[in-house]
Amino acid sequence: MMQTHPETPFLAKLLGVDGVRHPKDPASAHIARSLWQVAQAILLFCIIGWLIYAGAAAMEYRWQWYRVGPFFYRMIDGEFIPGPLFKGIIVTLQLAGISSILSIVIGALTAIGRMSNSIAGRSIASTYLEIIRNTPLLVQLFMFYFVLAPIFGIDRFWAGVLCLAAFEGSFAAEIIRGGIQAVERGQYEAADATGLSKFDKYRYVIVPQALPLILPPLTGLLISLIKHSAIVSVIAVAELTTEGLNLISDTYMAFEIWFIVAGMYLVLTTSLSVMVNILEVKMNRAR
Amino acid sequence: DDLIADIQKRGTLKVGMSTFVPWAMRDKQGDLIGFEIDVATKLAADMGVEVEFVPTAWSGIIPSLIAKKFDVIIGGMSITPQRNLTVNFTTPYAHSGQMMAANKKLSSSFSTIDDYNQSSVTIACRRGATPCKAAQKLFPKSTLRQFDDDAQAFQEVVNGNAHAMISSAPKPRFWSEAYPDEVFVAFDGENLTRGNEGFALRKGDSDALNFFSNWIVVNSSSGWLKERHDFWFKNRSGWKDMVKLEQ
Amino acid sequence: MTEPPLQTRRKLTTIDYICFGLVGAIIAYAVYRVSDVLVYNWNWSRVLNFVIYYDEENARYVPNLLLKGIATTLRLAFWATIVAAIIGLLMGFMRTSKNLAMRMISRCYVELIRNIPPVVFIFIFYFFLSGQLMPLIGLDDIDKNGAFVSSDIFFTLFGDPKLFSNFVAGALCLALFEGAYITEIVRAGIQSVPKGQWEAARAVGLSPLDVLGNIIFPQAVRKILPPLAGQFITLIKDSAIVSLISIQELTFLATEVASSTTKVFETWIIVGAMYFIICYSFAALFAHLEKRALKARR
Amino acid sequence: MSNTSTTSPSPDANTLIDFADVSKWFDDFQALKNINLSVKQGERVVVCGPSGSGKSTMIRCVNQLENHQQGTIHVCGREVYGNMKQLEQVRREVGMVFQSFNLFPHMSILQNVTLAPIRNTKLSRAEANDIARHYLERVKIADQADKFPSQLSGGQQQRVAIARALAMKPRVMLFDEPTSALDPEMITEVLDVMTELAEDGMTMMVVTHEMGFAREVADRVVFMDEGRVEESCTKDEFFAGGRGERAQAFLSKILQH
Amino acid sequence: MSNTSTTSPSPDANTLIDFADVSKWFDDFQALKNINLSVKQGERVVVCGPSGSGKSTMIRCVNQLENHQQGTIHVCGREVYGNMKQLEQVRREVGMVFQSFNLFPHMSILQNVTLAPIRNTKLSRAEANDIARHYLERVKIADQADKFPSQLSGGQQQRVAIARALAMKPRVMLFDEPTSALDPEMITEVLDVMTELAEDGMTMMVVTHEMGFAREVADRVVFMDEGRVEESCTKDEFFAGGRGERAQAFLSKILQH
Ligand SMILES: Nc1ncnc2c1ncn2[C@@H]1O[C@H](COP(=O)(O)OP(=O)(O)OP(=O)(O)O)[C@@H](O)[C@H]1O
Ligand SMILES: Nc1ncnc2c1ncn2[C@@H]1O[C@H](COP(=O)(O)OP(=O)(O)OP(=O)(O)O)[C@@H](O)[C@H]1O
Ligand SMILES: [Mg+2]
Ligand SMILES: [Mg+2]
Repeated sequence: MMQTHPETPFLAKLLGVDGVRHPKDPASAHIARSLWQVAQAILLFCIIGWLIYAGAAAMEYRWQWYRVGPFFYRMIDGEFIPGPLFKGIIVTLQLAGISSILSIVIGALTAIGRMSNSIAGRSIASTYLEIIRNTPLLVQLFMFYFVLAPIFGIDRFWAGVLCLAAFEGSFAAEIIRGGIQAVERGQYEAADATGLSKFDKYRYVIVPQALPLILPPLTGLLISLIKHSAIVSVIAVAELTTEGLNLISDTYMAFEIWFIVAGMYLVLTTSLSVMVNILEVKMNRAR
Repeated sequence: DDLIADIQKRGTLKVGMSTFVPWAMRDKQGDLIGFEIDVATKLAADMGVEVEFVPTAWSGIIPSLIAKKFDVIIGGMSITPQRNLTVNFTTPYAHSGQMMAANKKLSSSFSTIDDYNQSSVTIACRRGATPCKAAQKLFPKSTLRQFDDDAQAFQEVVNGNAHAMISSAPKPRFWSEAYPDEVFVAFDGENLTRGNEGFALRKGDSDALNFFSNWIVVNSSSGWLKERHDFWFKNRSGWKDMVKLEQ
Repeated sequence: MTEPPLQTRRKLTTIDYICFGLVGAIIAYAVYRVSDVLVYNWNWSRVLNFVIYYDEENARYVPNLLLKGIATTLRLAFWATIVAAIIGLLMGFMRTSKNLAMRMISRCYVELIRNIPPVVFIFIFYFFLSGQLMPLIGLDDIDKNGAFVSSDIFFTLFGDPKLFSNFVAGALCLALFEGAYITEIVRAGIQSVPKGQWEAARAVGLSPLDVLGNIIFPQAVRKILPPLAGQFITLIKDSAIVSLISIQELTFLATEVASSTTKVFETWIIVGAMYFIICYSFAALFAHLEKRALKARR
Repeated sequence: MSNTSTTSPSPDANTLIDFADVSKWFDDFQALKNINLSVKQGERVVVCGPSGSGKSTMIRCVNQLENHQQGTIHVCGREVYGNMKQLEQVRREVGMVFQSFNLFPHMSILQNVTLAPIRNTKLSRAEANDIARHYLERVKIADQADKFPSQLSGGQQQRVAIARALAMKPRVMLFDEPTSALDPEMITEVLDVMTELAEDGMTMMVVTHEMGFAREVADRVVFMDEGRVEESCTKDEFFAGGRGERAQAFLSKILQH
Repeated sequence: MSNTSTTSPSPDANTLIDFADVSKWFDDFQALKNINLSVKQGERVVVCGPSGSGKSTMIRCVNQLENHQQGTIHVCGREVYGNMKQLEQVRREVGMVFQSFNLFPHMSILQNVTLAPIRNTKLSRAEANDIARHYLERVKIADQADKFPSQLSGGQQQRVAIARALAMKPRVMLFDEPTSALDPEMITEVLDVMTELAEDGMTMMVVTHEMGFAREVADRVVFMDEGRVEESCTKDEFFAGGRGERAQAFLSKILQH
């Protein structure tokens, strides 16, 4: 229950603090309470942070943060030379971009197959889904790379792309199917009753209503694709994690580099989530 | 802290290693065998403790050592100044060379180092291992592909996705024997470089370092290390039955 | 009352034949490539030997590395699910709490875990945190010859005592990771309880603890259990990722087998099939149980 | 009982809807039991009966929103059957109005009404707009043409639904409890439109409990119970009491309200 | 408008519920506007008014299912306030019955009724069972004690909800449209139970549109509109026509049904 009094302080609204306020509870006390709750949280994070720090200190690890700069980029004679991490994130983005488009295509085809009356469509789609769902991504990647790629002569990058697309495609299929089936039965019936052809029914009535339901989770899929793309480091595609691993094996600065890589992913994925959230809020408002 | 005392107190020596034919591998019962296994077993026996092997993925072996998952790495790790900044090394207990296996179709015409040193040539190796360093140094122009595992790198050569792969001897020779039509050992089996493999330890305990180094000195002058090395590396006849090779 | 007419069987149409034909063609092409273009000496027995092998001395079959790997995988998934469920329950309740600090903590936990690639998370947690944690709780120094530790029960539950601390670290890693997803399951379960139930419980003057324990939780559990079972299967799959930190589970041992034998194709096809069989049977089992529970409730 | 349905000869040209021995099952539950019924050109049939008696199922079989499994149904001389193309043809001659309106929420009122004419009969947008405006005027709602369904009241939405069905110039209109989702004040405005339609000679099949409406416009009243047509008589017979026990009991309950 | 509300002295012991200048907002929408109202021991107050006028909000403020933001509410002499312990105390003296029953679906009828006595007053299970059976008998449903809520009809469920509230032996009972989710046949059985309760002298505050019930048992009728108490007079005054225009209009609509 989110309730805010007209005079609920802006801060409390911003933080989403429960606006329940007793008559005798002046605005300042209310702010104080919100601040106290925030402070509690910050305190806890500080404790966790200190634990990590103490752990690191106890490990007698030699931190060498001063060495990380060139991993991103170097400036030589005013010229920008991208470092391995910079190159890595570009490859990660390429990987995620291409495979997200492919995964939507695969997902749409699978969804159509599953919803169709065709025996082949259903059986092929569900075989695909069962295989993807019941094996680990890592093992799928090994299968793609060591078994399928040599057989079909696919190179490493595309093996990675195809594996990711096949994996995420299974989720996309369920999202698309879910969206289409979430359209009320009455809409299908009304479209049928006016004698629309099957194509027109989907093109003008069902899909336009399903799209707003499908798009937000589909963008969520892109985020998880970025995360999962890290796994292709196992087959040496030169994306962010691979570059990180290579750097570690060069320099043995394991922890510095892991923290940086994790931070880069975090920035990428959280900024995307924030964008998705804004998009969703906007779409809800439009409705 | 005193590593040797800790080991004695615990009664086990924990050894980090990684599967790497014939340094360490699985026999047909799934047990570990290989040169390093022999070395570590004797080392533990001489210390009067049990040995415990911790098989570890190569890319995580140094972080694992630092995170105290085991006491020492006996994993065919070559001594390099770079690595030495992070960990301590003992005196070398083996001197492996690097060998190159090349794809017959792609590189049968190549005979010199320079032939391989072209940007159109792809060379595979195991990520983080010395061969990769060697390849970088020897073939700066060619494209380097790093894998988590030697077998993957080798399969690339068999499939013609890479011109050649570098690995520590004698693996390239063993593999080439299995695929005589596709792969050959480049430079007539000559070692490209000479490595120095030592045990790796966490920094900060010179007593342990001293103990392990001297253990190696003693065992190499007694000839035991060479005898074991030859058994595993010269050819496969001595241990073929253990792993049940059909060829 | 007349009987319903038999449903006419669906017929195969041209489209069906085209689809099946396409799939068949792809498979045929793959076979052609393997036999003619690709150079590879197939040797299934070499890898199958690592699943189960014939001990000639005792004249019996003995499970080998890969089967042991499955056992470890299942153990990992089992313990990690239990710990993750506890984490998820706590965090899930915190996530629905009125207290901002509580909500903030669980939100941060969930978002952090969900926005870092599993690979990266596992490396950081394992090497950085578990390196501190394990010695701290003294797991490294458990008495390996103690009565319980050397018993069969211990082995069944936790595997080889020598690898116990590693096992715990791996399981914790997974638990922390899956805990974020279970948190969301728990939150959805709690929020699925109608508002009226909270109100009715409060209106009869129950204390907050009684409201949660007697009214909300028992109702949420029914919504939580089925996805939790699904999460167990996900965990079996996700556990492959701890192979990267050398926990001796199926995928890690598979990489060892692959590099020992160089039989890469066979190894990964067999291991993929093993995972499939396990996950698929669990999925079927849970579906069956759920159906039975639904029937029983009626 | 045979699984293959016998093909009956098409009934005479004046009959727009013809059920011959139609049965339908939902899994093991038989919802329609040997229905025989025909609706002639210009006839207005009201269908009533207790809840679950199969009224909706029957009316939805006419344009095959539900598929029957036995017997034959002819609509406008064509047998309705699995063939998709033929079925689309039939559906364009049959307008249908649902209890819950089922307007397309993502389209404006005008778009709702013009969609079928444009897509089905390839009219130009301008022509379709003219037709749409005509029917919207007829249901007294032309001024709302550019709004969206969610901006209209229930009664207005139902009138749009009627206009949408009429825009295809159907030969028959089916109504499935068109007023039962409406607030009392709005019921009348929808019934008025329907009455006008009836007066213009439209063939109609109406499931409703509004006995006032039945009394006013129906030519025939069909009473269903447990999947059977129990009674099918002229309005006068029906209201004059020429009806069976069950219908009697049902009617007394309905009128008590 | 001031942020600090004045503390009024606790009203006399005979007054069980007392609203003094109570206001409540949902975000920017003011749902209650300076409510002043008190309910004496043994009094039966019926609250009516158009939808959205704040009836539910007001009655839910009594046991703080909604928190008010201005003014004070005293229940049984205690000011209801953020303090959880005190609030639980108050809630045990106030029984509440909801429109949608809100029985606990995972517990049997008996468990539903015994839960609060066992958890709150630490009665033994046997004692609690005795009490529960007594109240279940009182609402004429003792034979269903071992069933689950989903196995009962709406009217039966609502009677269980009443028994559940009574089992805490409350001093006041609050009812929020207890019959409006029920089918017509079941309304009477619930109203009968409520009437008996009123005749036994229970203090009651009832939101309902059942004017028959109000006429029979109410001591006072409160009419609300737009968050204000517009009218608060004795039943006789109210039904005799001693009421304002708005109440008049509302009543005529209600009674038309
Ligand atoms: N899709 C379905 N699946 C299974 N049973 C169904 C389905 N649709 C209807 N039924 C059953 O068929 C019977 C007839 O349903 P129908 O909707 O035709 O009744 P009705 O006369 O329209 O009732 P109402 O007045 O409540 O609308 C009912 O018993 C119903 O439960
Ligand atoms: N949780 C809430 N959040 C926001 N607004 C609310 C909430 N609950 C009620 N309201 C608003 O407060 C006003 C009063 O609501 P309330 O439920 O008290 O009316 P009511 O008189 O009980 O009406 P009804 O007869 O429909 O039950 C309404 O306008 C309603 O929209
Ligand atoms: Mg119906
Ligand atoms: Mg209300």
